[in-house]
Amino acid sequence: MTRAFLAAAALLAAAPASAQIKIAYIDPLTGPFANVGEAGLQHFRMIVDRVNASGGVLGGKKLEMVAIDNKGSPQDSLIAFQSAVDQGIRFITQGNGSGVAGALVDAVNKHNARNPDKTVLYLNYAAVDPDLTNSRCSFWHFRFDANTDQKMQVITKVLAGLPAVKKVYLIGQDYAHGHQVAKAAIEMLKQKRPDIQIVGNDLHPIGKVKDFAPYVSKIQASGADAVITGNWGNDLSLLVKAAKDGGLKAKFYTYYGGGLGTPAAFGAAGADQVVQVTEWHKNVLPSPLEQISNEFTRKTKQDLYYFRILNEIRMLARAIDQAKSTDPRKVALALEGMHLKAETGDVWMRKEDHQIMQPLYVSTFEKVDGKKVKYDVDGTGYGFRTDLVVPAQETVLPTTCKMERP
Amino acid sequence: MSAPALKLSAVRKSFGRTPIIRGVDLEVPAGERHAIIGPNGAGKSTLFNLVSARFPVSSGRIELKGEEVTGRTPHEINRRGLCRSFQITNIFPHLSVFDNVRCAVLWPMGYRYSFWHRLSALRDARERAEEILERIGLAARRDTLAGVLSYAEQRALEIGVTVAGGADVILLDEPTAGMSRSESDEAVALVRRMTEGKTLVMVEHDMGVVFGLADRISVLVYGQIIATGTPAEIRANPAVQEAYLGKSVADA
Amino acid sequence: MSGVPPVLNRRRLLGFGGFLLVIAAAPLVVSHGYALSLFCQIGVMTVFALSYNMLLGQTGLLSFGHAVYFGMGALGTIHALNAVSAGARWFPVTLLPLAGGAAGLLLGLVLGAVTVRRAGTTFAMISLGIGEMVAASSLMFPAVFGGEGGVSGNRVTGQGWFGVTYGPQLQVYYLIAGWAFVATVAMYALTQTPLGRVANAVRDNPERAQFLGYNPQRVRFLMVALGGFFAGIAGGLSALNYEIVTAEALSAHTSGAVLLMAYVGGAGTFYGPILGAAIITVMQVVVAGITKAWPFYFGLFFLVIVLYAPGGVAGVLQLHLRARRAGMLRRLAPAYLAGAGPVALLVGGTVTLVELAYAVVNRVEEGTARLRLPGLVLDSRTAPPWIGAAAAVLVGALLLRVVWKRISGRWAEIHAALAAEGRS
Amino acid sequence: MEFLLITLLNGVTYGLLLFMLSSGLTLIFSMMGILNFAHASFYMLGAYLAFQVGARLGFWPALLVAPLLVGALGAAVERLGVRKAHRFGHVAELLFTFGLSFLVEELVQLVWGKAAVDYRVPPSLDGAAFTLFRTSFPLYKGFMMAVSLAMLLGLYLAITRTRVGLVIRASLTRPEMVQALGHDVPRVFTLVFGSGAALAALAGVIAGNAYVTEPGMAAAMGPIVFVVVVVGGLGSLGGAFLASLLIGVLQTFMVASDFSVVDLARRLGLGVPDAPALARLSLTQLAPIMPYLLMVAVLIFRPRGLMGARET
Repeated sequence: MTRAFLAAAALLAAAPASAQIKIAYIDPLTGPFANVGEAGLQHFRMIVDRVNASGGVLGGKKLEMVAIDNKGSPQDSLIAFQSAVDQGIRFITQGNGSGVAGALVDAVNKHNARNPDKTVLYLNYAAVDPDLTNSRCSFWHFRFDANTDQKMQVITKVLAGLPAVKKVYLIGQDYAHGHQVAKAAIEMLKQKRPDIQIVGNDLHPIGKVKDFAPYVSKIQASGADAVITGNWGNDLSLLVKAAKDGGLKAKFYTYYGGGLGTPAAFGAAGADQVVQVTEWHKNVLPSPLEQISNEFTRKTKQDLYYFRILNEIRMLARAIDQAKSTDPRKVALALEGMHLKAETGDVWMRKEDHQIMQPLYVSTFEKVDGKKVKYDVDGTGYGFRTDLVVPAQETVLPTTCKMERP
Repeated sequence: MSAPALKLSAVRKSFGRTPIIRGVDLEVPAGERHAIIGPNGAGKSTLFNLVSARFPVSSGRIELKGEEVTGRTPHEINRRGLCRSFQITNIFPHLSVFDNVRCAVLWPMGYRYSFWHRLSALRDARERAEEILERIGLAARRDTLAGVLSYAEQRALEIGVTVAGGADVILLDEPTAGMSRSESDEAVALVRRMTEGKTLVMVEHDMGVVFGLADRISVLVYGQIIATGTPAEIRANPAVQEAYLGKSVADA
Repeated sequence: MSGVPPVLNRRRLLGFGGFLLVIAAAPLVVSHGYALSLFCQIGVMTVFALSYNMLLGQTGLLSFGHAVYFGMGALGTIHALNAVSAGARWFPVTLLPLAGGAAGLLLGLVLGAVTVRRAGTTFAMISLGIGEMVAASSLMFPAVFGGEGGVSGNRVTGQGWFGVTYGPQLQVYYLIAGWAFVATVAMYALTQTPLGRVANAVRDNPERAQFLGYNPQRVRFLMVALGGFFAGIAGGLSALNYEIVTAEALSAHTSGAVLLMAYVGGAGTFYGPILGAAIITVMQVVVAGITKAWPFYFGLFFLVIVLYAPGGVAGVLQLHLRARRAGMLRRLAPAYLAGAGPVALLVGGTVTLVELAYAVVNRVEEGTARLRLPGLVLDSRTAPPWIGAAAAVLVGALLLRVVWKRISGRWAEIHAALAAEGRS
Repeated sequence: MEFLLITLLNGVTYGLLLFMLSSGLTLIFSMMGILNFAHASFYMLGAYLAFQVGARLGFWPALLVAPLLVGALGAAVERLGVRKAHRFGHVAELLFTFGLSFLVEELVQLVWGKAAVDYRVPPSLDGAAFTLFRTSFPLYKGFMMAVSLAMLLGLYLAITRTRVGLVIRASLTRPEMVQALGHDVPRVFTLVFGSGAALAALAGVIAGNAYVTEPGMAAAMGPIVFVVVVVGGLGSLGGAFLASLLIGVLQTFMVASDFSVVDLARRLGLGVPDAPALARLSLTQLAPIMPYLLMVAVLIFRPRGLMGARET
């Protein structure tokens, strides 16, 4: 057994020596969410290659992604984290699952407290639990995605501008994220449109429902004009399909309508029905993003989805240069309050809670028309059309974070 | 010695709509060796299964040593002092011969489901099991897995396991089934030795065995007992001869 | 017919002493942090797999829901830990796995009462359903289960005794190793009690056991409850090791994993599951780090064990030990040597095929589609590697068939010899 | 009224789908004593093959071809694997199918990727069958019902009118008898195993596009089908049918209801203390674990299952 281990350790350690700054990518590479993890990794590789091609950091050092499979589980993420630490990696990034993110934040905090000379910095590109930048905020954690509350801020802003919407239905997966979405929706709607009636608030077990028809007939019976859902993956595509079959006319305001693979699953059923909030989509076309996006698609046969990954790596590279060091503490201090002139507008990392602020786009799933909807997603023939751009300033929400800096 | 060891009153059993046992009354006094004979399909094994509660009775009443046991579970009946063997060898194949017997003595010795006794420290259980092994002639095979014993050895073990627990009513289902003449003689001697002083009820096909061993015999035909009596009486009973024995007994 | 045999005979002394030596010395041999966490995992899984084998190997209960006890034990421990951290209760962290054991035992008493009516397939089906139910409801009660993020804790509470704070992984390793040893001894001791033996009897032949006065349902019930206790301890150890417990701990996935460990290791022996826990954990962690195809190899390996070595690794080992005791191991050597080539061809070919397939599926986007082996680069878009690998598989399989006859012939001789010896 | 009717129809559709899966499982289980873990894998393969075949030949040929292919595969699995594992007993058989389900999932991911495939309802069946006030009932659901019912009829005829059916029926009530026949029935075993796989695949063909065809679909469906078989009673086709419908309809209505658990208990006249954790639980939330709750209840109060002849 020891021999087997040694052989494996030797293999693991046999990474190319030329790489100088490693970033561990801890996300699912096997199991049900492997496709999402794989796609994220490709985004990272693409932008890291670009940064390296333009000279790297610290006057020529290269960045390198080291992928470590966490099988989508918080527990395996800790094993992955340990493995990263053992390889001497000081930067980790992860995105899939707030549960994993919470576990990693805890683990990083504990590790850094117990090993002050080997600290690790955690860059979160997609876990949206508001707690991570509020009650559980940490100096070692930076989030590059808008959190649940920020996105809900945008969704409710859109609904507030639609006088025809009188009744809203909430449906979500029965776990932390679903609960947070529902809570935020209720609070923010009350604030912005007290006249809107919430006619339903359903929670269903995550990943277990095969037929959403009964939920849809319930929504139908409630007379809802709009549905808000934090669902992702199958739970979203099945819901949308069932809504189409049931003849439901209400629109779906979603967090993950354009999530990788999801549009393929609901297909035409989502046309004009699915609205999403993102920091970018393929039909937001400022130069040179169109070109980057097309090149990415050509190379990987996938859509560019995570614009924020580009921001994350660019900001990290700049922070390393500014700190003139790869010491996580110094890099973190440099990241705090950093501004970036991104293609979509001004983007900054708020110092108080390490939450990124960036413009957000509201867009609807529609048939490609060559003009406003130039590119489709997942090869479906449908793409997203921008309805509204919300500047970063308007997504700023107060935080309860009391950051402790070492 | 007032109550009989075993008493069956109007016991009936049907599978679906097919009646198998059609009203059996039987009394076996304590200490008697009683054989049940009858043609194939008469319901002998079914009767055993009813008495040992492997199957529930459809109607009727079964008493063990004066206490009604109808509707009890097999282990409850066993704990009241009745133990049975099986026609098809029915032992614990992956346990050693010794452990087969030891399992049979643990319950009656009060160790039950204990997980605070160390087995090897239970001297009484070990000695009792070893004594049984001596008596059934398997002491030399003590540590062999029961599943790899020869057929005759397994039959002996079957009897050993059945009597080891010290039950005073023993039911043996064809103890000599499938044995050669000499093996069968040994088995009969074994049964005789092992059931000394106990009530024995057995089903048996081999008439030599039955007439040599039994104090009394009951003849079961089509789910009913047509006669009960000593071997001599049964031999002489014209109804039995006609219904079942025919000429063969007269020749024997 | 003499006195009571001693608790420690030579075999046990050798077995448990060796076990103790291995777990005590492991971190001295390889002290790399990664290895240490691997050892910790193996320690946890050893207890878990052994507790599972109390059901499968010893009582004949095939459970697909054993993780429920593990998860409950982990939850019980992490909540107890948090209560200790918060100062609500005082309790030494060292003994916290007992809280897990209590939780597992309690759940075992409740679920055992419902599930033990029958063994075999029916029990399997019911355990699966109950496992699914508990796992599905875990997300409904976030206060207990912590939702998708699980419940976190911090095992470092207060000053600790004599410098033992359980901060460093090495201290946690010795905590786990100590518990694993104690639990292993306890579970072994259980096999040497009346209940342990009667459980074997019920496994072999529940009906006969019933006719000897034992209530098979009661025996199964007790074994399920005690199995739950030890699974709970394993869960408690895992809670202290990771300092987090998620719903995954009681999921069907974990139940499947422990079944694999016990079966692959060998359910027929006491030590089999320990081997299984080590082998499967190493596969899960190490092989998963090397190739993305690990679940595939995993499934294949398991099927091979089921079809060709139902006694598991320990079963195979046991056979060879018997042959060695009889001094006949040498007779096998030439046949095994002849078999090594075909096996290497078969395995190498299969691995290459699988890796090529995964290369096609997974690496197209990188534009490489190449399989890099030490000193060799295979391009999955060209035919030769495929043809070569397929040929290797075919030739290997054919040769193995031939050699197999020789090997099984040798084994037949050995069995015959052993049987003859047993008779005399 | 409209709501009730639509919900009932939805429930029956789902129930019938469950029956398509559980009937094969019941047949295999009662004849061979095998709890076929890979049963739902055949369901998944049916969906994927229908997607693949359908892309070339269209949906209608796929409806026939995919189940036949999977049926042949099932027969091969029985011949080459299950029979081999049988030598080592039922546990080995079960574990064999368990490992197989694992491998099938990996293979499916290898061939078709880890994301859902775009397997769509054919245009000719897309649309509404009828509309009640505001809610429409999709034509495809009607089609699913029709296929399930046709299969049910076919199965009934096959079992009551053919020689093989006779053996199967005998084995349902007297498994030990057929097992005692042993050597005479391996071909029937292969046939039943293959047919069971084909039935599961047929369910996959018609459900894969109505729901989602992805590698997790087998793992999601498998446990429910086992529950159906237990609740219905082992070895009882009628029980499986009843349990399928019961679970389908009950679950659908629970989802559609607006009660919390506490509300319901109070309505039934049960005194319930105010427990905040429970009060928040709605029946909707509980719906997906309802089958398991039902199974536990059946195990406690009626271990034979609804219509089982043998005790579980």
